Amino acid sequence: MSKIHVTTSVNGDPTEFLCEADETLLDALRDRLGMTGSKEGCGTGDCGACSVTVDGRLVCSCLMLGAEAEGREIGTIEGMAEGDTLHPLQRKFIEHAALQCGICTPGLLVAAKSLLEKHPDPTEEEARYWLAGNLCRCTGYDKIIRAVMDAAQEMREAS
Amino acid sequence: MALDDKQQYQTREFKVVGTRVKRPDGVDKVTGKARFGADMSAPGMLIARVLRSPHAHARINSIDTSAAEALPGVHAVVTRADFNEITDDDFTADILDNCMAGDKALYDGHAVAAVAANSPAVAKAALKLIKVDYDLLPHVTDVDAAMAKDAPVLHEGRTNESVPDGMSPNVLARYEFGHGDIEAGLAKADRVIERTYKTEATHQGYIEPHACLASMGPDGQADLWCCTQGHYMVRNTCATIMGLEQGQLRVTASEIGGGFGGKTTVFLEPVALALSKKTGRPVKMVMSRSEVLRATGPTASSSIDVRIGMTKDGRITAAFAELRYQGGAYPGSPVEFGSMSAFAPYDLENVKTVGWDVVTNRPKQAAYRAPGAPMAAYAVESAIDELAKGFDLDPLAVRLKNAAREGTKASYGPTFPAIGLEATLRAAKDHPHWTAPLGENQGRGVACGFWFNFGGDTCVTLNITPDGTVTVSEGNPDIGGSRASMSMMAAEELGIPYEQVRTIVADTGSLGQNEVTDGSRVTFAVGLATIEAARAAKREMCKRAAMVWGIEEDAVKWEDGAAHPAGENAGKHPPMTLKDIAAVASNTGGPIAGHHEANPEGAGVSFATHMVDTEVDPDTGAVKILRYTVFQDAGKAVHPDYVEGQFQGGAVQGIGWALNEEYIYGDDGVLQNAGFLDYRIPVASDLPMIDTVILEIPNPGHPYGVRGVGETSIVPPLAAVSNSVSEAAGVRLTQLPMSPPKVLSALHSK
Amino acid sequence: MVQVKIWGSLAAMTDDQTEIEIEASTLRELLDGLAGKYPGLKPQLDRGVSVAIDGRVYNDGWFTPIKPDSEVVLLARLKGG
Amino acid sequence: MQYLAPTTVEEAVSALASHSGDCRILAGGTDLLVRMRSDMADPDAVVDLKRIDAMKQITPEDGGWRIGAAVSGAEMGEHADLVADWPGVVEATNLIGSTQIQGRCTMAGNLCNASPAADSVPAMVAAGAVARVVGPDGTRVVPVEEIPTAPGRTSLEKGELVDAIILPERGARGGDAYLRFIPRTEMDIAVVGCGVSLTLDDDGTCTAARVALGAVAPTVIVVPEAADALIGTKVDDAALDALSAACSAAAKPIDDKRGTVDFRVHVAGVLAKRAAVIAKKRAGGAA
Repeated sequence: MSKIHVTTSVNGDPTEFLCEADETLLDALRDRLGMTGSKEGCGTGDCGACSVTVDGRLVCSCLMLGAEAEGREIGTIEGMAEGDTLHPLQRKFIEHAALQCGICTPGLLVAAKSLLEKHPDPTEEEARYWLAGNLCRCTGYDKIIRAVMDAAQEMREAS
Repeated sequence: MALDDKQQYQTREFKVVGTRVKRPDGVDKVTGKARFGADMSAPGMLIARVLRSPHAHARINSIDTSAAEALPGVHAVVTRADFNEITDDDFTADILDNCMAGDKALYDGHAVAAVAANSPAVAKAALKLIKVDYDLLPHVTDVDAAMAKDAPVLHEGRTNESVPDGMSPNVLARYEFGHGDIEAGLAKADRVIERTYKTEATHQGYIEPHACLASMGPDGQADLWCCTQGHYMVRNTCATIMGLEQGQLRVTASEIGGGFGGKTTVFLEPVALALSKKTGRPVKMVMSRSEVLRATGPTASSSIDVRIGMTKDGRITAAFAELRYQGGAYPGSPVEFGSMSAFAPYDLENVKTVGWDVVTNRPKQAAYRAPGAPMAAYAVESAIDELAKGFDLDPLAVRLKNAAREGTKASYGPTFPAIGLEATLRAAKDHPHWTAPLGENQGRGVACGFWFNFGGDTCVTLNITPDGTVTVSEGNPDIGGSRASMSMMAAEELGIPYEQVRTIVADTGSLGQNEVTDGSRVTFAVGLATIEAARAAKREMCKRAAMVWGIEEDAVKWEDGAAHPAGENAGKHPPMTLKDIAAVASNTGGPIAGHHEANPEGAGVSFATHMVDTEVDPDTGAVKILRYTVFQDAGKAVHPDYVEGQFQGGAVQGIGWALNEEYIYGDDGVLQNAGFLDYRIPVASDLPMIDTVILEIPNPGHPYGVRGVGETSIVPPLAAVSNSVSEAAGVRLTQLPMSPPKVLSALHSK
Repeated sequence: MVQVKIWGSLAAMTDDQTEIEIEASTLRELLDGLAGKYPGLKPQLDRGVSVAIDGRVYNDGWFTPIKPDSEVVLLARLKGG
Repeated sequence: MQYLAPTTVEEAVSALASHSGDCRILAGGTDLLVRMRSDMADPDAVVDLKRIDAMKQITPEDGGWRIGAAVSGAEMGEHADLVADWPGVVEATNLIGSTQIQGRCTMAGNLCNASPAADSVPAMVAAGAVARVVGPDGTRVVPVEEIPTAPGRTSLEKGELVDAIILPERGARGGDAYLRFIPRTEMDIAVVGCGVSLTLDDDGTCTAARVALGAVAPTVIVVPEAADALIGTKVDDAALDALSAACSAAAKPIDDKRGTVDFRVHVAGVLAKRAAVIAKKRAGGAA
């Protein structure tokens, strides 16, 4: 089997990797690039722990081939903070105790960021439906939704 | 160790405890830097995969691994033949058999072989080259069917002395608890109801699959990285299985992506060690979600008969329950805890429970949050609700009338000390939720729940650094913010700011034995040890101050983060702060640390009352959760955010159990829903906010009054949701999950 | 002597008594005494028990003191999740 | 496995036609990758359609719409004119999976995956959509209901692929809707699905209707009796009851892990009624 050479951009960094044709983007990120912030909870697109953006669009990286990343712009949890400044969502997740074990947190943050880019003023129901593909087993979602709504408000006020 | 007087609860004003500080691992977890089980790699690492039985029950005649071994890139294959048999320890022998099948595959998903290769693709390809010769055997997956005399038999000779003669060999143990005279009590009742309830098995559903990285050398030393609720348990269990000395196996706990009891045992770790031993290379193993559902966890399924008598004014005169739990293919369903906890919330003159532990061709059950209690509470609380409604009595008033309180002889034997059940019921009655109006097709349900909590072996070391900051090392994986709680208790005790303390989870080489993170024990037991370690450090720091001041040790007291001279003869000295003392530690005898090793007993029991509103779609049977409020006693809430989080998380797991989660087996005994698509855990859009009311009835057995809070919150919701749905639907439901086809069928049967 | 309450299904091993008397002043003496007086209890004691002494649950502490008037209840060994 | 990413339809067809092994189309991949992951598919090659510009377009055509085979559900939802014409088709497509799945899944993929429970298919069928099939022998146009022939099987020949779904002109006073039943509020496969499309005349009488059901037979089915129950009526309660009965009668489901026969039969009627009410409202009918 010969590997595929992929040239892409991850969090703004020009990035190249070699991967098998049937290897997922998630595996390429984690195993080829050492970016283990995206998690595999199911491998079948049901839990959202592997959420990334591709050309700005929220997707499950477990349901995309690494080879498909050629020429795309990939955004992951590792690119969410700017230097040592946390994204407001990251800050609010900590402040609201919106994580217990934290395994779903990277995926939820990537998904929530995508929500707020598209809907800066979501209703609670919109937030809950947007995030329905991100399973959390610890929190019952209460504090997660509160953190997202609070971050949305802060970001609206700041803009 | 019994608690000495100094460890008893004392009323006090807290400065740090009870505030909502930021957790120390927060930044790592929101930036993706935190390292979980599957996030570790090692140089030269191999990847391992497991071959699993596709059959529910089969004799393994032979396993031919030669073709797999011959595949380029494959470094080793292991089967049960690569493990020493354990003959003197049934408990560990069962764990080994569950990790790697012996002469029989006992359930769909049972591991039969494992391959280590230089890539995942090669490992996967190698699995297909392993030839297993099976003889299929008849199987049974239902608990009642497994108890039938002619049921397929999993094991001969595992039944213990408590089981009467003549039962199926699948019935392994019998438990009986209670006091009084049931028949005499029932005779005094105005109404007696007799019902049978069934619950399906549910999985803990942690989002992080099991993962580990093992490295073992020919010198008998080994290192293991894994996601677990207890790395000391992993060390001890793996050492026994691998014939290693415990001191030669160092286990480091990764960050853990949820456990809920499901990570209190081992599944992969011995296999990874065996492969590493055979290959001389580090070996990484990560389960898929399907493997997690097929071969780890779940909890027991149950079938429960209840008989309760009540007078028309709501007094329970007698209560009986017979509980049948299947715990998968090995002994140890949590039926004894179901039997002990079923009627624990009530003050009953006549009460009896009988529990049966049964094996079936399903994965070995693992502990799940208050193991055994939710299903028992579901049955009992459903029956009490039905009786109360039959007499047109307020269900909260009925529960208050019968509530266990201080001095009540518990249904499982002991007399309760101060407990918080009444407080939760009164808080529920006074809450606006209780009197909020309901619409058409809506119902409101309440239920109570109980859990024991316990202590266990615990070690904490608290070090004072030269600059006067404090590091706390504990041995319990932090599953929901416990590092924050330990830092808070250390800061409280030392009288310093929270930010001055950092708590870490140390590896097995760094501390003595620690019980698993389970039994809601960590905030209680590790907290207690942290406080004691801080007290030891304070004593040492007072001694150092006394040296500096040239006075007697007992003339120094610790207050507000500093040593002060105390008493008439101490002289006038300005206080020495922790930082001042740390700065001269080298000059006054060397580094300063406090440590505490103990097996604290005396964890306080915990009670909760839950209230939930639901709406039932009369045309489809769909259930919507409209409003949910948890009332629970926390003893003392060290970090209220994380206490609320435990209440909310437990409630939502219970909602899932009540509504849509279930193990679905086909006639072939194969699990049909081994994925998050059809194993339906609640999603964000299924739920409202989960309101919480924290009550604080101090545990006399902890210096700050702490009780475990993690488990009780999953006990009431099954019944609370069922009582609510039954009211909304106008028909009583007696089986979980209340999936829409079941609810619709009940509606049609009205 | 302390009065020990055992759970119902163990009574088959204790001549149908659910309350039995044992000479003991510590938990260890209690457990040894139970096994000595009622050998039928030994398998369960080996599998593990917890003991409630005056309403508080103990799993392991051999030298936990027991007073003659203590309420002592044998429980299935507690586990958690 | 080989990964092929052609940039023209011709290249895609030629790759598909000439490959000797198991060669699969990769549109959104939200079904294919799950199958590969669970060892239900082990293709020798995949042909990724997303580098073909034409397949990424939503184009007005003959008063209706041509939706390329690589257009994601999210892109459809963001297309205001398409949503205005065919809200039922778009909302059905938008029900497939999570927000993350929406970023990838396609209507053509949903059709060719040939699941009887596919959400977008009953809505497409009700809308009278056709699939444009390209292959080595040229292009043909096929009613979408003729593509799936059984669970996981299609009528496509070797080398053929669906390059676009074509929705007809909506016309005045038309409306469509799709409803499905799932146990949770999101993330489940439809236990029953129902698409209804109808046209009203000026006085609110239904002049044309199509009704399709999902997850009650080996393929999505058209229910002419259900349409007949609506045509010529004002879509009043009596007509809705007749529609509901016709749908329940047409449902021939199985018991499985997602639902029972009785449940599906009953709920097919319930959903049909509810979907028809929405479609009628969208067509400008009186409540």
